Amino acid sequence: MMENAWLIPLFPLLSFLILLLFGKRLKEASAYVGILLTLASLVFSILVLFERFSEPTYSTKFDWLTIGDLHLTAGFEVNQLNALMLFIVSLVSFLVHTYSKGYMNGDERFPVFYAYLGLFTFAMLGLVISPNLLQTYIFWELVGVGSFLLIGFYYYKEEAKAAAKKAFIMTRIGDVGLFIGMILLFWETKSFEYSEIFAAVDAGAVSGTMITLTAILIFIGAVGKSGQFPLHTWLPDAMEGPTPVSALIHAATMVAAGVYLVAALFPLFAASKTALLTIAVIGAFTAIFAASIGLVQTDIKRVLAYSTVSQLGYMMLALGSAGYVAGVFHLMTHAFFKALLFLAAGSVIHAVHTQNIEEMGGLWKKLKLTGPLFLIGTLAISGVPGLSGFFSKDEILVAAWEGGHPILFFLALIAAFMTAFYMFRLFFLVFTGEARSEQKHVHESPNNMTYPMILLGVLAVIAGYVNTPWFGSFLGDWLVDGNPALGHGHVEGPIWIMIAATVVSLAGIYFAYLMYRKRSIARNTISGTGDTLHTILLNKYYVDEFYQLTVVAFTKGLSYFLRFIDVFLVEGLVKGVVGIVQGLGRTGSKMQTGQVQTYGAVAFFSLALLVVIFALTGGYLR
Amino acid sequence: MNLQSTLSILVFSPLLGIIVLAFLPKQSEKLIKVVGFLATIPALLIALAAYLHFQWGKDLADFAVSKAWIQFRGMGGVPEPFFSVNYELALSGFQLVLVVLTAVVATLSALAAAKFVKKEWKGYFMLFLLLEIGMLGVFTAENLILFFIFFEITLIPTFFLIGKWGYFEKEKAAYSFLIYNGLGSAVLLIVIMILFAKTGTTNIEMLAQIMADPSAPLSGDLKLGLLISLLIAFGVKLPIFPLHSWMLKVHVQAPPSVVMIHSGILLKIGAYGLIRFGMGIFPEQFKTLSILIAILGVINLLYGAFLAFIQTDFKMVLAYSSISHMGIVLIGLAAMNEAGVQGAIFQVISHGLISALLFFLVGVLYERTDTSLIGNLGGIAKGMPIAAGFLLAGAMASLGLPGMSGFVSEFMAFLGLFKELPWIAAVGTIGIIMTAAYLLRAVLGMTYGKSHREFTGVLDLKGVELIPVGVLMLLIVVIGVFPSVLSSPLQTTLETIMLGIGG
Amino acid sequence: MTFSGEFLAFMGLALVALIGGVLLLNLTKVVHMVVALIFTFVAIAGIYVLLSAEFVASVQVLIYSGAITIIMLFGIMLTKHDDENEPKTGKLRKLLVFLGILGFAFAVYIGIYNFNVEQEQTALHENNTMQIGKALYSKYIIPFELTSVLLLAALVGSIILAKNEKKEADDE
Amino acid sequence: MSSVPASAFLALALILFCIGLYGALTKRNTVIVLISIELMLNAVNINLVTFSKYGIAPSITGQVFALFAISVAAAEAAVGLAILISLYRTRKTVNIDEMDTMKN
Repeated sequence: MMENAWLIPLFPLLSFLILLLFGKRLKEASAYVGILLTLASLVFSILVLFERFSEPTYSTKFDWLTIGDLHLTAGFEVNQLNALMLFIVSLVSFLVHTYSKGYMNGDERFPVFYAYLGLFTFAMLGLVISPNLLQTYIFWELVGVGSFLLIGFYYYKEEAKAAAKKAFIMTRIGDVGLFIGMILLFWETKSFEYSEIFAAVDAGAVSGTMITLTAILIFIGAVGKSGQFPLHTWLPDAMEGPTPVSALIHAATMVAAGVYLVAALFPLFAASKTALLTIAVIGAFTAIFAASIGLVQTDIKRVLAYSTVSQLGYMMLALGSAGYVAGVFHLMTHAFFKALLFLAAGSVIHAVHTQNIEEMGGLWKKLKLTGPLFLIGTLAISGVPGLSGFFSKDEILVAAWEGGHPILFFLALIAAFMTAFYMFRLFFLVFTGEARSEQKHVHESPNNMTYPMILLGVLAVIAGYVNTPWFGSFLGDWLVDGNPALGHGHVEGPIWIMIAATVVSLAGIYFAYLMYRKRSIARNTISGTGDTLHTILLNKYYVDEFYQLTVVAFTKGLSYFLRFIDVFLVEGLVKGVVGIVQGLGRTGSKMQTGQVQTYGAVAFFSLALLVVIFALTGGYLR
Repeated sequence: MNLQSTLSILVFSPLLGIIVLAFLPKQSEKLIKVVGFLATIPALLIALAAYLHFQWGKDLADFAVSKAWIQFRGMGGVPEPFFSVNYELALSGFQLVLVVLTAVVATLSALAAAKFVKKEWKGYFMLFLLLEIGMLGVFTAENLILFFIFFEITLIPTFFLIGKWGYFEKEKAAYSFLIYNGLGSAVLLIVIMILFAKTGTTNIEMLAQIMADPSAPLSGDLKLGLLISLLIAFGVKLPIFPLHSWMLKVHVQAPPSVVMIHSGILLKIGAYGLIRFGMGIFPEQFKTLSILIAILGVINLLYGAFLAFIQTDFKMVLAYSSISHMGIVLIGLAAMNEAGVQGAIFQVISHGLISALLFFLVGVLYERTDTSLIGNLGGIAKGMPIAAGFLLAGAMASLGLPGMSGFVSEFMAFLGLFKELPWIAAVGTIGIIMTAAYLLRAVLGMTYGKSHREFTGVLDLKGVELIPVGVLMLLIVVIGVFPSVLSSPLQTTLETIMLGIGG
Repeated sequence: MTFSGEFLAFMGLALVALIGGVLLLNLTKVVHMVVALIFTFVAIAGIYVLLSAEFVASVQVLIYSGAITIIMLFGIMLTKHDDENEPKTGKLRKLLVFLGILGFAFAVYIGIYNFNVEQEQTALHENNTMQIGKALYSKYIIPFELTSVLLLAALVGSIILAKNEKKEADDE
Repeated sequence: MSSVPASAFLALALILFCIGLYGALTKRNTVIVLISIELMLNAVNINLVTFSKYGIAPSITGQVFALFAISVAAAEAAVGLAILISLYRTRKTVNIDEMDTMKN
């Protein structure tokens, strides 16, 4: 089965092509094309995953591009991480395909939506089976385009347009880091192949500085894609896209690609302490930074978006603390519960036609299915014991503690508290209390929207049990099997960490309960010291404005300056040339008196001059 | 099988069209268009056949032809008794891909011309076919003087095509085209003549051999001077900052079908010349200048990108984008290694296809909406989704999206330069970001967002118009996904160049 | 260099020719100029005789001294020549031309200064006219015929040019 | 045998040619310009005839060519005068510097 793994990405590509060419004629039927082909991918992925449990890594390659003596190859590889990612991506993608059939129903560009989904899924699946950096980069960019197209799906909305543009450019900034890192690494190791790069790093063929440099450059790519500080601002804006897209791309798959990249190149990062520390610091900072913004946002999807950024920071923190398993594990569980949360949020939006949580409330009774599912997701992300998020988060905290930087550990703990708090703030505001605005025709979503949510809900609960301190760490052992560079499968941390995590998350929930349900604490207690803090948080620390004032303004300024040069200097040069030519022409035309004699005289004089020169020099020019 | 006459037939096949057109009455619009289009087909077929010939593993040297043409007695101090200029055409892998590109773009441009040209079709197509002869000749000539003759043949028809069938300021654009290129080719002529006088031959390969010989009658300084002259001559064509301003005017004022040719192929003559003559004949001196060329390349790349960022006219954006993309060619050349040079060549081909596509689309847009100002357009994705889709796809190709040709070239050029001059290359990568920024700003500004005015009567691409965009897009994607279709013919050329460099 | 008869003859003829030429340049009346030129032409005919080209010499006398000079005189008489004074402008041009001619003459003189080929015995003076006739009617028959065509064309052309004007005048 | 060197004839021809040239380029009267041209042609004829006697390969050809030149000169003089007269009829002048139709 594994030798046919290359087919997995091709199904969605086929879907993309079919829908692109015949979408107009297929109309509503295009959904089935997309769903069926993604299902095929899913089935293949499951088969591959199960086969990978028992068999060793499979990889193959062929020459893609020849440059003199250099042969760049393309191919695919099914190792543990890839197989797991294949499964996650194709599963979420399949569910989102199904969900969208209901959510996007009636949109006039329905087939286009499915085509884009197909393109994105293709790129994402291609990304996770790439055996080399170049191929990774190729799909990395394609994923970006898929995301760009889907964010800008409502192309007629100015916000969507701006968000799409922002997403593309911000991630591209990161991509350039990856690009440079990749090329530098290539010239150091003479190969793009992961295996050869690791071998070279292992053999000490690459200098320490170079490892750190390339690792950090590649990490910049991951920062861009995974919305880490300081390139995080595009991700919340990306919520302008349709909600299923947010679930697929901006929660479960693409943004996790950054984490995946770091995980896939983990042996490289592991070779540099500096790089690891950088990742950990950025991750921890992003986690708490984004969580704090998430505390005050009022748009349901934006809260989830900041939560995503924060959780991705968690994963980075785990990887940076050498907790390879913890990072990947959290990546998996997060994919499930965050996708669930987004789909549920989509369901809510579908019902009430607003995204502002201040206008919601009391939906628990009206949305009998969405409510509990959302609660499951909220509990999972908050790290309540028993659900998947608890185990993975615990793993990360352990890794952070073992990583030897207590500050990072405490930051993570605070972020966990905030996560629990803002998630339950969201839950209480949306589902409990009284409706704060008039809501007509609130109804539960159709089946093809709820079934995917139910499945994800189940996974959000049970997915954690594949790797727990209680029932064995199957996933972790499997992931690091045969690859000592990745660290231990499971690290037994002190028990108090688990207790602390639980206490922190429960505390967060309790605070939220007091503040938003019982209202026994005034909502401005925390920010009671003044509105300043609240304003800062609401404006996301003014990062966007900061960029606008510095980077964008600088670029524009430079552009105008260059245009000044273009207009005055270069055009001046042109004018000068033109002036000289014209001057010559004028002089020439003055000599055109129309008198044959003058012409003759001039011609003769010149001839005589030439003859004299020749006579003096002795003939042919030497 | 004797293939010697193939190239001559290839180059001069459009002549048949010119002759037929000469006998057609001026008014029979349809017939003229059909003949004009059909006249480009033989060259296309022969070019494709030559490509297949190569892919079937046969030798391209079969095509080489050499006939004695002009000979005269040598004068003072030259070893050879005779100065000879031969009629020499040949086809290396590099030339082959350029010839195919030329034939394809020319055919598509003829198709576009049938759409965009509104008057005096007869004159247009005759000049156009003459231009095609020139372009094909430039890429197949194996002799500098023959090259120069064909080079001049491309100038004159272009001048008239711009000056007569262009937009409002067409005369101005045509004159600045002529003056700049005239000066450039004058410099080129001087270089050729000095080479000729010093060595007695203008055969490119023989010149390369003579230059490689340390006992050659040229001093290193003279060679350096000649190379700098070549850099100026082809720099005008490419164009290299600050010799670019003529090209902006041409891109804005010329009719779309001419811009397709101009941006797609004529600019590439500059790159071709630099690679073939600059690097092929003066490899050592090129190495001396490589840092300068790299810096020029980065300047081109960034300068074009930053200026494209604030343009209000989409044509101007594309024009500056061409400057920016030609910077990548320079970057690749400056690397002086296989990856870089191959990247430069890829960029030549890739940009030829992409800019032909984009300018065709701009032409369509302009025809439908009477404007190409980004501010006036907006939201056209609603009225013309297919055109908008292709526009977006073209922009993606242009900004170097993997899976399309632009990425492969950009990647290889940077791959090459990072090996040699990593710091300059690192500065250059800012260009990658800027390219994305300005292209998205322009394309999204036109296709996305709210429409500023109602383009209700605006029709989407349809019928014949789909052929050029479809074919170009297909080629772009094929090269992007299977770059070996392009890289395999180039390997021999690369080996030769690398041998010259000694790397 | 001996003062042989031939040399003396050459010197005399050359002197006459040059004086004629200089007078052509310096005389003020047009008719005088033409008359000065007749001397030159005749002197040149003498030079031809010295160069053993009797037939050419006779043709020279007939055509130049006779026909062309007469035509010129007719031309002068048929047109008005009221301003015989020197032109006021064109000093610069005169200087330029003078310098050019000096340079040219100098350059050519360098060329002919040492020109001296082995003088061979030639039989040009024996039956000169017959030799020319033979050459004209055998070797140069086509140029000869072409010349006749040219003369005819010139004849017709001059007539038409001179006549055309009258017609137009009539039309007016 | 001959006591007069070839270069003497050539020098004479050169001087006459220069005189003719000077006249042709500076004189204002068209008739004189025409005459000066005749003088130049004559100078050339002297050269031709000289070389027919003193050339590297002396032969009658030089003289034949001189004859051709004379006949062409005659034709030229005739046509030139015809043009001159027709011009004079329209312009009422023979001054060469007033004939500048080439300017426009």
